[in-house]
Amino acid sequence: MAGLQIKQLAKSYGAMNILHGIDLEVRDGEFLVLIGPSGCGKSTLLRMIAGLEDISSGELWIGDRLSNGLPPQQRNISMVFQSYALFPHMSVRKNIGFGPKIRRESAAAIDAKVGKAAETLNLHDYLDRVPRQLSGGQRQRVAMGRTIVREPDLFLFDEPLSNLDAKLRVQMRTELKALHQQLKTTMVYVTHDQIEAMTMADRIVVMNAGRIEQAGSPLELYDKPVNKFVAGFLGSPAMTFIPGTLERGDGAPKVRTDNGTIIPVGDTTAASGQPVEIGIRPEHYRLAPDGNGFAYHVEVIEPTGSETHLFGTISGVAVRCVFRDRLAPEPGTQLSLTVDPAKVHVFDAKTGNRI
Amino acid sequence: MAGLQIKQLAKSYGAMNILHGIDLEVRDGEFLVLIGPSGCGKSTLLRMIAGLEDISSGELWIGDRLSNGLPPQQRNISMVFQSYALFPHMSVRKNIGFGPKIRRESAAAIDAKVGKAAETLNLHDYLDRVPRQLSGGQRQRVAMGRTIVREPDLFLFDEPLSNLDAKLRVQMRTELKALHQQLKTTMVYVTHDQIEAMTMADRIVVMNAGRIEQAGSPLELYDKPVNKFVAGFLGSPAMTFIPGTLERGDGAPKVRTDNGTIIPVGDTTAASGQPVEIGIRPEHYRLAPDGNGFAYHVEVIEPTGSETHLFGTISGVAVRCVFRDRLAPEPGTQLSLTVDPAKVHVFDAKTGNRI
Amino acid sequence: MSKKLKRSILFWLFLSPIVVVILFPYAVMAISSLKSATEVLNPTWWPDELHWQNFPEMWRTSGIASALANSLYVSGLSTALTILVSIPAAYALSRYQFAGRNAFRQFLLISQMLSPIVLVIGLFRLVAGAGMIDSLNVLVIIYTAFNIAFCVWMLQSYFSTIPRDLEEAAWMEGASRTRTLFTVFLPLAVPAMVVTAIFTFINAWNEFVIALTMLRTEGSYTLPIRVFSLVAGRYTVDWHYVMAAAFVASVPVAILFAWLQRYLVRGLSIGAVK
Amino acid sequence: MQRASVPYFLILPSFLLAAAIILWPLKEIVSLSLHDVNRFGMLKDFIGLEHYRSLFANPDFIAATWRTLFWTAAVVIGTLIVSVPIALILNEDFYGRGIARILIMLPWAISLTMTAIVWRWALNGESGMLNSALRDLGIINTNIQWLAEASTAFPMQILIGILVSVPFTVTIFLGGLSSVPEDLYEAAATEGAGRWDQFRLITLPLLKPFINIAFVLNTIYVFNSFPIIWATTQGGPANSTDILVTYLYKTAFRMGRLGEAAAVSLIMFAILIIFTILYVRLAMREEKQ
Amino acid sequence: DTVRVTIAEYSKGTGPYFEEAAKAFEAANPDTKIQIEVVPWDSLQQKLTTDISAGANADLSIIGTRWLLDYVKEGIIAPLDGNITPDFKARFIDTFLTPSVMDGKVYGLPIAASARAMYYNKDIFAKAGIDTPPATWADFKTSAEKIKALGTETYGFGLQGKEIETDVYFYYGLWANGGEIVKDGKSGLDSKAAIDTATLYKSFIDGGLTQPGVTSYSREDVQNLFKQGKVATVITAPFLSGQIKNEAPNLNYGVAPIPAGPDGGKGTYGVTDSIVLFENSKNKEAAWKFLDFLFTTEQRTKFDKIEGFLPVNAEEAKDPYFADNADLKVFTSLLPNARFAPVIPGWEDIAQTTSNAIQKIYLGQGEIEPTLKEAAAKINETLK
Ligand SMILES: Nc1ncnc2c1ncn2[C@@H]1O[C@H](COP(=O)(O)OP(=O)(O)OP(=O)(O)O)[C@@H](O)[C@H]1O
Ligand SMILES: Nc1ncnc2c1ncn2[C@@H]1O[C@H](COP(=O)(O)OP(=O)(O)OP(=O)(O)O)[C@@H](O)[C@H]1O
Ligand SMILES: [Mg+2]
Ligand SMILES: [Mg+2]
Repeated sequence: MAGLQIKQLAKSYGAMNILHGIDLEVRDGEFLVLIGPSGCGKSTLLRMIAGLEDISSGELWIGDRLSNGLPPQQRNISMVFQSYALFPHMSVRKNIGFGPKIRRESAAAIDAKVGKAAETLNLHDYLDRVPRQLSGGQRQRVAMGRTIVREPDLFLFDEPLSNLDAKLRVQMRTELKALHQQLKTTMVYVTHDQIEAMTMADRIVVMNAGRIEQAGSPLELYDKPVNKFVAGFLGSPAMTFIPGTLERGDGAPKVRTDNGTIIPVGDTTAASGQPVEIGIRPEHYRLAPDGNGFAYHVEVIEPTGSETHLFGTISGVAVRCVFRDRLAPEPGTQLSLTVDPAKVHVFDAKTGNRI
Repeated sequence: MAGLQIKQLAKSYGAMNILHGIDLEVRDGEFLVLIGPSGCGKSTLLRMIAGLEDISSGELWIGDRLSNGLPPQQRNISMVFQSYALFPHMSVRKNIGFGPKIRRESAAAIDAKVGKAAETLNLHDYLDRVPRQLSGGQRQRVAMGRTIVREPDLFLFDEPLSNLDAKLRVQMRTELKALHQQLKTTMVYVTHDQIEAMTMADRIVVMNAGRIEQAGSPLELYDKPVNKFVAGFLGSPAMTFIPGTLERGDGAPKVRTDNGTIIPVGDTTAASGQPVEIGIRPEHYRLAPDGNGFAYHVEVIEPTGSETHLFGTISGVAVRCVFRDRLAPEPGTQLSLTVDPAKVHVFDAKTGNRI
Repeated sequence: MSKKLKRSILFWLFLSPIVVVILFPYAVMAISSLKSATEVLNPTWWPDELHWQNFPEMWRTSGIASALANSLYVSGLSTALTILVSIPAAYALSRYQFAGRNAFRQFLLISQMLSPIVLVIGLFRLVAGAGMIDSLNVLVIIYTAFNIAFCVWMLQSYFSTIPRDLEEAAWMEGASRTRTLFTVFLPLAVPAMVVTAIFTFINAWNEFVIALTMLRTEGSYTLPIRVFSLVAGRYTVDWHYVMAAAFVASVPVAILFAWLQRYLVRGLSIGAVK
Repeated sequence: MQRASVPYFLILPSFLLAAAIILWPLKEIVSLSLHDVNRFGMLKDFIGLEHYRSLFANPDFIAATWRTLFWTAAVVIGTLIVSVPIALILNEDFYGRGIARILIMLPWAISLTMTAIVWRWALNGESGMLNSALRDLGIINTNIQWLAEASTAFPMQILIGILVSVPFTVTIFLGGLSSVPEDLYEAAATEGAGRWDQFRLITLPLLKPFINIAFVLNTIYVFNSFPIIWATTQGGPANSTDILVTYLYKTAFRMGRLGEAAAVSLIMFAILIIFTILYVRLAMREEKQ
Repeated sequence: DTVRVTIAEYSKGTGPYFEEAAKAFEAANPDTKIQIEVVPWDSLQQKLTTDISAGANADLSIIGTRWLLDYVKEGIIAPLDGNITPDFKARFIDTFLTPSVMDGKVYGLPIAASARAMYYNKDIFAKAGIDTPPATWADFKTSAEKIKALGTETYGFGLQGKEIETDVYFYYGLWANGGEIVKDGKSGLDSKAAIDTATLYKSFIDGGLTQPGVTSYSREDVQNLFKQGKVATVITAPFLSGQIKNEAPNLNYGVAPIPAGPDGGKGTYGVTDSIVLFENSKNKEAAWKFLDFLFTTEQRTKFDKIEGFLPVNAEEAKDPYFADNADLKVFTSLLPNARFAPVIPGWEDIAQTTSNAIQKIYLGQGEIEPTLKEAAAKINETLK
């Protein structure tokens, strides 16, 4: 088991800079989730930790060992590849048992481990097939299996569940959490699934264009995103932003939008008259019980079963709202909404930083 | 443009039966979503429609043409592969422009189409890279791009968005919907994402182990799943089932669980005294305002930001509840819950069918 | 960077014994080709005097120029023809299941098994019967026939490693099988085609027995016949000329290698299954 | 889905060509081997298996057969053992790789016979450059007469055989190696596989089809290979380095016993067929598993 | 019409000479075209075999006279007697024409002729204190021992033990000892003379009087050793002096008869190659005309000078180039004693068997007597 210390880690392909000096500490035993838009460098960072990609500059410490040049074999890391990287000539059994075999464990021990992993992953029926004969999700599960049979110092997962159905995914999530609880091994996990990130992570790191935007506990990120990027990236459907001007009149601060709509906001350091953007998560809108909220023009209604998604505008800005109840307003009607002022995020209109 | 008619379509690999006689009609212009657990045969069905997999038995009609033996080139179908299947030796530009090029469109026309697709997919910066130099999500977008530049009779998508981040996914979803609206081309879409399925589909087909379990509009499936499988598969987190016996006393039917907990249910054809299982979606539990609901023993609390997930038991059965509000009960406490009886699904304990 | 340097040194150290052994005959060749007639018999490693004029003299007396042209013609053409014929066969073997598939593969192998030395009598009767002796084109066809087995086997093994879904994707985009073959499939098979091309070219370039039997006149002789006639059974052998000729004969091939080797390895770089 | 005739259509040209060079000559050889034949291939009486009988009674032929098997095994196995590491190295990225590749392929650039002649010359006892080089290096102090007897000549011939088979084999392997996706090595490395394990568990199995090609074809070529032995010793002294092809050549073109030579070649053919069919069967069975 | 001529390549001069001759001939006979097809010597037999077997052979071809009987027996070669006039016949030195005569018919014309004599290195001999070349094998051995005593890694007897004519090198001793290759249809290899010769040669080898590793030295190789001054003697053909002139001009050498046996037995080896006309030729007349042209004195002289062969033509022999050449004089003086390969079927077979047996003895892999006896028995089989 080992923590990670990453200091000013940078990566470039030729003239192209992919990572611009990442500073990050992963505590021993921590479950760290990396998220960020496609192409922001998550896989690259993971691959550098694994030793598969040269480090252009900076330092990588695994445990208390400077590991910049250490070959991957000597890092005792286990990784699920985004591309699966299954061995096409080996059966599922052999693929999963690859790690223990390399470590010259006894046949019986390997068998037992493979059996257990297959159980967890629902793969017992496929143990003797080769990857070519598997469906996409099955392949991904094999890749997962290859990883979890080992007891490495560090687990790396690159979107390990993206091809699984919701049910299996929930199940795998639980299994992984249990594995983490049991082994207490450090895990670094890349995902695009918000729920995965929020429920599994001890800490989430949000990356963007080769930089870390924010790192913190899931709720910290959700409740106090440091800037518009994090605020907009985390949470699905995403937060929408409405530009306006802060007004501090009598007591409670509020924001006046371009067409004069008034939305009360919570604590903020913004000065009166400062141009700001406020961010509100779709699920935080409530129907104003007495009709004296702000106006929302409904355009499209999309029921998802458990929720109803509304598309419309507030003060001419496109805003999506999500209601737990099944609403059925006609397109074109106007609703009156309120939001708990504590749940309204205020950002500097220029820098995009939380204020 | 063309609809599809699939009659008793079956597929086997050697002695292994993968699809057992699928009957399905896809209307011209329909947006059909296929969902089902990993390995149930979705990709196989798609590949058979595309003409990439031999049909073991049954009939496949595209438009009004029996197409069992038609080579893929002559079907005028466009498909996004689960494996992306990007041409590794071609730049992104060439990959996307492949279809129009094959159709001998003018260089200018190709350029324009590629430019437009790149715009939609946020790929303009990568047009001159080869797939090897792309991230997983970027690859998937290229695969998507290759498909949308064409105007085929039928689109097939095999989990086209699984590697994208939530934000991009929402955006792509909207684009795809718009594309569908605009072209009115039939689309068959495989996904694991519940929201995708619910929001995009005109009709959803739930498959399981090579069979169709139910086909219908999203809300139909959500509200009236024909059996436990569909009920459990659709919706995330999944519905949980509690066994009990139906009791019809005075008026409203209710179910008595093993430890005597009484849960009122809505309309059902079940006979009094019949052993049933009731299914309740996690998001349908409500705190009983007056405390006279049924008992829920809380074990684990998992806040996801917008919601709070509770794990606990009702009548000894593990049940997950999702609340929109941020609750913070201590583990070990007992809550009193109610559910709108109309939202309690009743299934035959033996067959699993809705009754 | 320094990692690469370290690796390079290590690899070259490892390669050096074999490289020395490989270069040894070349060194002998190069040095001998620069020695004078009197010195060429002495096993000295450095001649007293470099006889560069051996090369022009050899060029003039040995008629090697036209032989070079003939060899290039025959080798080039049979390489092209072999690849042309082998690709469809290899494609069929790797992408279709059909009765007789294995039989065909084994038949190809069997066609390689008769030693050309014996085969030549029968072949010659065939060609003479058709009245086509002394034709370079007949050589082209025979060489092609001889190389098919290797090429088909090699290409087929390689084709099988190219993921099928790439082709499928092209078909979906409306590309015909042939079009797919040329735009998607073959570009990915370049390394294998290079291997087979080199192989065929070299075989044709060096083949002796059949050329000797089929060809008649000075004007049609290929390089090996020319070079061998300098040694084979003469009462006196001008080793310095022989070595110069051998050296000249290997230059075009070495250039070919230099050009092709870069295409030899171009990893597919596609994920295993995704 | 496809018209069943397509694959046959695709293999037709290659089939015809391959058949043309083998079937007609094969028929000729068979009939030669069963007849009394003059030295110019004119058939006389049908004598059945007489040629075969006399061959099997000939100790020189028997000795040559065993020697051929040894020669083939030594050269082919030696070649494979040398070629695999070379191909692996040449597949890596390092300074001078292009040059190294050209160097390794170089023995191919000159025809086998020419190479053999140069070697013969270099192996000459008194004026050979090998002896003079070894003497200069102080490795030997009296000249070794390499080709004077089989005990030194044959190993040298095997060495040359290996040397000239290496380019072909390495090239095949390079082609094969290029089809192994990089991420498999990455996956193996993170699972803790060292270079050796990666080689053993990933490279070797994925290279298997190419090793099979190299093995089978090298076997055929080496078994039938004529120039090296012919140019260096002509099978001498006293037939002690004769292999079946040199024996066949002498029988056919020196002694003019074409019938017997045809019989030799058919026996060689049979040996090869039996060998390859066994091998191909074996290899295919493994593939299926 | 076209006359095709297969030419064996003796040296780099061969092809050009024949091309030129063909041109000269065509100039004189405008309606005949001559097509020269040059083939390396080593591949000649193979080429002829394939050509003839497919009926695609040329009209004329050079072949080794020793193969002639095998060809004649198959009825492939046309006798030339119909064309040979007494005049034409008179052009030749008899010795060289006779080997091509079979059953009284002339089947070929000697295109190339040579004999063997002993070249010796005068400087080495002088250093070892030897004044004259050895006249007998006993002398020869003493001289070789003296040369060995110099300790300069030079050897008295350059002995050939590999490839073509290995057997011939053995015959020199055999003939000196009074033996015969074939006598009364039986091999002479098991005769006392043969055993003595083998014993003698072996004693040279064992005594370190020959270059080491004789079985790795072909005719070329031994000649090269001689040119380099590493062996003091070599028995070979006239063309060596031409090579020495080019490649080792400073070599001080002489030519002497091959040493005689204890009873004065002597023998040199005479060789001719013949040019023959094939029975299936469709242009026999034109072909003959070309032959006639080739055997004019002028053409012969030109050819023999280029190749270093002995004159086969009586007029030609008078040419000062031949008549005044000291080296050549030795060869011509030896001609009366020259022996040719016997006219027997399967000559190559016999030569091969003999070579093998001798190589075994040289290598010490077989007792002398049994090895020779065994070989003789095998040869007798062939002779039957
Ligand atoms: N070549 C084959 N040989 C045998 N079985 C195969 C082969 N290809 C696929 N299968 C099996 O067929 C079943 C259906 O595969 P398919 O790819 O259609 O699943 P899927 O529904 O697309 O799953 P996923 O969501 O995981 O991609 C799987 O169980 C798979 O293992
Ligand atoms: N070999 C390469 N050459 C040049 N650029 C590359 C190369 N490999 C990756 N990149 C670029 O580096 C950036 C980061 O890639 P990376 O794979 O780390 O993204 P990611 O965050 O994992 O994205 P995704 O979520 O889509 O998988 C991408 O923009 C990609 O295009
Ligand atoms: Mg990635
Ligand atoms: Mg699938």
